[in-house]
Amino acid sequence: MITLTHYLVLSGILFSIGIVGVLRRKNLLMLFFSTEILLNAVNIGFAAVSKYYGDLSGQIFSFFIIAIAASEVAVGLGLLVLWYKRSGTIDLDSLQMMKG
Amino acid sequence: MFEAIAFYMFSILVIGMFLIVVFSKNALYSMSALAGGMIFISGFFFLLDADFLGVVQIIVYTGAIMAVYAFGMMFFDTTRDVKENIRFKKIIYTLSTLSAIFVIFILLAPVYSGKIEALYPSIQGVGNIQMIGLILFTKYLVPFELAAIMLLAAMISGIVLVKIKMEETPTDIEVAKGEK
Amino acid sequence: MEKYLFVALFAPLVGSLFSLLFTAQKKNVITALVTSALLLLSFVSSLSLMYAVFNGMIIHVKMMDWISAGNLNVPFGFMVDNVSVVMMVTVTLVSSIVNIYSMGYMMHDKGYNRFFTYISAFVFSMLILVMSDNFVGLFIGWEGVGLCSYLLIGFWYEKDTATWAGNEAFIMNRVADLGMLLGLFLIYWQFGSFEYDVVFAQVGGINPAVVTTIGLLLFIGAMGKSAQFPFHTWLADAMEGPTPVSALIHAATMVTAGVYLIIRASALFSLVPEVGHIIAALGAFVAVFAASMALVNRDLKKIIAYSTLSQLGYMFVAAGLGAYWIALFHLMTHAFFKSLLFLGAGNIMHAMDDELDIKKMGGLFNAMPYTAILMAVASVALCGIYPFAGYFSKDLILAAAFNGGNYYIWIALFIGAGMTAFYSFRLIMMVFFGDKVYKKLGFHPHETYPFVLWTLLPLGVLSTIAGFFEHPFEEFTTKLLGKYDFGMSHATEVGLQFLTLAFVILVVLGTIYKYGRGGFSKQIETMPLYILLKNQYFIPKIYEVMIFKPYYVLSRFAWKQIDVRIIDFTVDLIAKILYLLGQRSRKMQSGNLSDMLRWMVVGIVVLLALAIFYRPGM
Amino acid sequence: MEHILSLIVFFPLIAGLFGLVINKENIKTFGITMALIEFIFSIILWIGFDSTNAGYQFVQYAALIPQFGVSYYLGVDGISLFLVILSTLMTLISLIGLNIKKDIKNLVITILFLEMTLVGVFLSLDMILFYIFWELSLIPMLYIIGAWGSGQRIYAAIKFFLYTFAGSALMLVGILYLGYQYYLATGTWSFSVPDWYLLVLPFKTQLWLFGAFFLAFAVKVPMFPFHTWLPYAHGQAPTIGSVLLAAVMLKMGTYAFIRFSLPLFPDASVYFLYPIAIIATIMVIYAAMVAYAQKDMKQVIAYSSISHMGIIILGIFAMNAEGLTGSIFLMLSHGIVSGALFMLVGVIYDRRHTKLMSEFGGLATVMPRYAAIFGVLMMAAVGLPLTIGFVGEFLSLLGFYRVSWVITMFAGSGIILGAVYMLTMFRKSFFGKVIKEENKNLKDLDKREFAALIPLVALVVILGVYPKPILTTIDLSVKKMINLMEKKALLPDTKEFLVKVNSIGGTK
Repeated sequence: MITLTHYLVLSGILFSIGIVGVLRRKNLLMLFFSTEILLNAVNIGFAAVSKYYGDLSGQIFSFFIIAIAASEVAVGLGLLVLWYKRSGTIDLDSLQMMKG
Repeated sequence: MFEAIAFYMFSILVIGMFLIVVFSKNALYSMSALAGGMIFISGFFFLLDADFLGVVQIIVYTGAIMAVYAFGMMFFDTTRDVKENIRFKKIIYTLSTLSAIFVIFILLAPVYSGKIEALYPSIQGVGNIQMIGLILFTKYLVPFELAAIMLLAAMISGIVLVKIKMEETPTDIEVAKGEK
Repeated sequence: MEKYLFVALFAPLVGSLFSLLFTAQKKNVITALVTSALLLLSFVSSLSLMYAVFNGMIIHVKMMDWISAGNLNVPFGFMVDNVSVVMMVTVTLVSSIVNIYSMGYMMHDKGYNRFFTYISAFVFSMLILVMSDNFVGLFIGWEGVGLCSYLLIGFWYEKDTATWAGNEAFIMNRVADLGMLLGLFLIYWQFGSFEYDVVFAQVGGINPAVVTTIGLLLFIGAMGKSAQFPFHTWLADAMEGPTPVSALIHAATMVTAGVYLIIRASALFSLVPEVGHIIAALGAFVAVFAASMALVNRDLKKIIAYSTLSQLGYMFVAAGLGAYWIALFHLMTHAFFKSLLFLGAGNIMHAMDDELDIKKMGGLFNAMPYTAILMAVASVALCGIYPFAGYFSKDLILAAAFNGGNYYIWIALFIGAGMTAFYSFRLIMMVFFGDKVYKKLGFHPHETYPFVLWTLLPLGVLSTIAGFFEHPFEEFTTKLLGKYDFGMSHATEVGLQFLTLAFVILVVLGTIYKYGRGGFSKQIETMPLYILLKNQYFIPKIYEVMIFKPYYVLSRFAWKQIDVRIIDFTVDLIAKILYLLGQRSRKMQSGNLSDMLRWMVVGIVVLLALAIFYRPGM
Repeated sequence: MEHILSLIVFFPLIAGLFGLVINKENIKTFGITMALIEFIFSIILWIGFDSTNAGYQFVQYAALIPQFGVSYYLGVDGISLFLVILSTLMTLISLIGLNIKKDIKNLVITILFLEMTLVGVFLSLDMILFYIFWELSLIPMLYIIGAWGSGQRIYAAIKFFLYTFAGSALMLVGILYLGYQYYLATGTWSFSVPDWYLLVLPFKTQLWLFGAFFLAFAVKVPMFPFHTWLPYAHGQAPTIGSVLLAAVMLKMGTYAFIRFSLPLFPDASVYFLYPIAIIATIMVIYAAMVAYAQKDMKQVIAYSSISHMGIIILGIFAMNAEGLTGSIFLMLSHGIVSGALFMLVGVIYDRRHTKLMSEFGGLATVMPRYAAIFGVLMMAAVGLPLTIGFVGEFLSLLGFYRVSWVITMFAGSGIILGAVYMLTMFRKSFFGKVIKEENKNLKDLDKREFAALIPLVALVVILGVYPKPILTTIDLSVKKMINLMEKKALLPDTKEFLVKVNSIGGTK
């Protein structure tokens, strides 16, 4: 019998993988991929909770998250392309203009 | 039983895919693995009786988002391996492990307190998609509209950011770059 | 009669304010004339007040409220009674004479107008001190005379020693004033009032320990103003001031304020004979102590200053032993002959171009005979030789000491009387007789202006005859002060008188004989005792080393070490730590997204850890 | 008449705004005129003030944020009346004595703003309003020190600002917490001080709140060991800044002690009495010693301020009418005297551009009028009777004697040490021969300086001889406050103490 816990743990594992990616990757594109993983991990959690509590709000949230992911990609990739055009690289270490 | 087999299978697949995303050196592989992972995740949604969500997952993620990525990658040089200067490996892995342990610890902790009540309980006998529609266009109407506006704005900004001056063709720009 | 009271009190103030207008201008005789006239007016008013009081009137005026807060109400109240009127007459008389005298003495001084401003201000303060009907009023005058003393000691402000002496006088007085102030506070919280009438009416019903404390604290104040040991050093240094000032302030009037305080508060002091005993013992000690320093000093004015100290000691003995009227009597006679002595010294200084070393004088009798005679009269009076004024008052003090059974005090006073005789005639002999040393040094002494000499005449007369007013004086003052009962037999009394007189005359004759033949040899100056006395028992030195210098060092330490190095350093340290923290944490803002993400995850981990492990209220 | 308090508070602000359109040549005249009008207003206030009424008069009330009980609430009583007059007077005097050419327009306008905040602090009866004025007053002073100062002016200005600001931050927390306590007790929100007076707080709460307020006030006073900003601020500030800082701004701290600490937390005040009294005594002696060691005339006066403020604190914590009235009077007298002394130092600084005593000597010969005025004020500073300095010092120490004679004795040594540093300074700078060539041709005081100083000298003497009208007015309000404290006192010890210190007789 698969319980809510199973799903949540899975969601947790996926989230951690996402974190590893976020921390590890220096390539901006890869970083975007990792954030997608994070979002998806959360989505699973929401969907699972929604099911086990019999409340559809979780699904709705997932739905919104997907919407957000979509807009993020649109804007983020736009910026990325712009930056690549300007600097010729999408490596994170080249982006240090906010140095305090 | 079937559910268990499906769950574990999908779990292994998704984890595997995502690990490839995180650790692969080739951007193309990563992206492919991500797309795969997305599709497998929709499997969970179907398992969880969230049919609509599952469909949206496939359509939006795999269909739209990954397509955008793919287009985006055309701008970059993706055939070469990604060179990354990864420092502080120990810190990265300690932090990741710690957060993983904590997250899982929290999620493992008993949450079935029974006090939680469904705010919008799903009504038996009504299909999932109908239910979603009902809730989305009643309780969550305003957020929904806002999400629409947000998407529109994101679309426009994406276009504006990437747009090449209309009077110039991409080749012109390449030529101009080459001359420099 | 209130009219006279106000005239007596405010005439000097008017004079002071009048001449104040001229201070910035050139020398103007009008200031001296106006102030002298006003002081004389004050003197005449005082005399008529005395006549009124003699007829049994006591004039009590409340002008206006001064301070009122809480339960406290201090009015400007003035009271003329048997005691204060004596002081008023003495003060105004001596000050008038000194003021007129100064017209000659200060003739060529730059600060001519300023001088008369200060003198009149002093007289005003002194009159407030004397006439006030409450302790705070007395304190006003007390501080006021202190201020004038400060200004007048440092009158020649270009001289470093003078200004230093002024500061010393003011500050030492302040030390003692603190004691007095505390005494006043205690009085207030015991009686709820500062008025003499109220306080003395209730003093009997108060815990004797408290009365003792009050008495001691007031006496500390008196010690400062009257320059009793250990506050005595300022008086000798105060001789830096112009000589008329020394005569008026540091001999006749201000320094006796301490004695006046004890007499004024006699109702309080008579309740606590132990305090009286302490006062008497200290007085006796100072009488000998100061006289011994006068024995060897070569400075004309300092000798007289020490003599003043010594005589103040006598007064304190009388006051301490409860013989208040005797103390007052001696105060009065002393004022006459001591101011005369000082003014005579002023004449000499004038003649000798401000030279003070008596070794450089000698044989001045020919040059200035009138001064010599007047000073001799004063000296004889000081020594207490019949029939001069000092004889009567001093003799009474000795009798009182003997009568109280305090023989050691009597012996001390007896020795003191001998010393007085010695140093007085040593001075006379060395200045007016013997070799004319001054000729070798190129001085051309001459007698001063005749009008100055004439002004000294009343003092000379008073020094001679004042003693004969003993009985009227006693009758007059004991109406208020309480009689002093001599329990001894007439024979003892006469015997004592004879003994003292004989001793004093012997010493005087011996001194005249010795100095007539050239004085002591040089060898004496190498004796340890001589050196000890010459250096004033090293007390100024001790003060310098033990108090002034350490205080400065400590102050420097407080500033440089504690304030700058510790307190301010700590404050700056806090600021520096914050700044440093900022500097360090600035590195976090590397601008690298990866680093920021790492910090974000650190934050997540911390928050998660908090969520798991932090259980408030458990 | 009923709007006079608002007028007094905001007139300088409006005048300052008008000042923006006045041209540079006339701005000083304009500033003096405005300050004079403001001063006249404050005198009118005094004339209209009913000195037989101990309560708040000319009260102005308007709710600002009714939900949270924040209101625009002004009122004046015997305690604040004379501090307001002191503020307006010293502003006027300092403007008359102003001798700065650089950016004078900005300076005059800043001074007028500062005047508004100072008056506002003394007149506010609403805690939030009070806090606003309290903090606002820092800004003009920061600007004055930072822009017109000398030497390390930026350092001094920032130190002044941060130090006092950090102190008051805790007070804000205290105010909010006290407001919340009031809400808990009554169910309505109010930040008005008279309302708070009626609130009886538990002892523990009192202790904490007292501490929170204490820090803010102690830094402002400034009490040892929070005083180190003061010498820097005075050392670098221009004359006008020093005058206002010493004369009025320091009084904000002691005023706040009287207005808030004592009546709001009577038990805590009595509980903390001895520690505070000991700090005050240390302050008196320590500051006097440090003053003695100074080489700079201005620093001597700066440290002497600290020393005098110690006596004011003692008077306040005597908690009897004598001590409290005395301490308020001492605030006035110290305001006038220290202000005048700072102006005097400014006079010589204008001429020689140095304040070091070693540079002078013999000034009495060259500048006799200057020396005379300096002498009078010095005597007032050392508390000579019949000058203004004596009354307050005498009453403060007298009051505290009832609490503890030992502490009074030590604090009383301030009058000795005060004489030591003052007379030493006077001697070093004014007496002796004129040695330095530069000093030989110094001008004596000119008309402008006379116009600024003579009123102060006159006040020093007049109020020294006849302080009664001021004292009785203060006394009435003070007695009312002490009654309130007695009524509010929770602990029997506190009550007993208050009764004891306010009565005559008995053992010591």
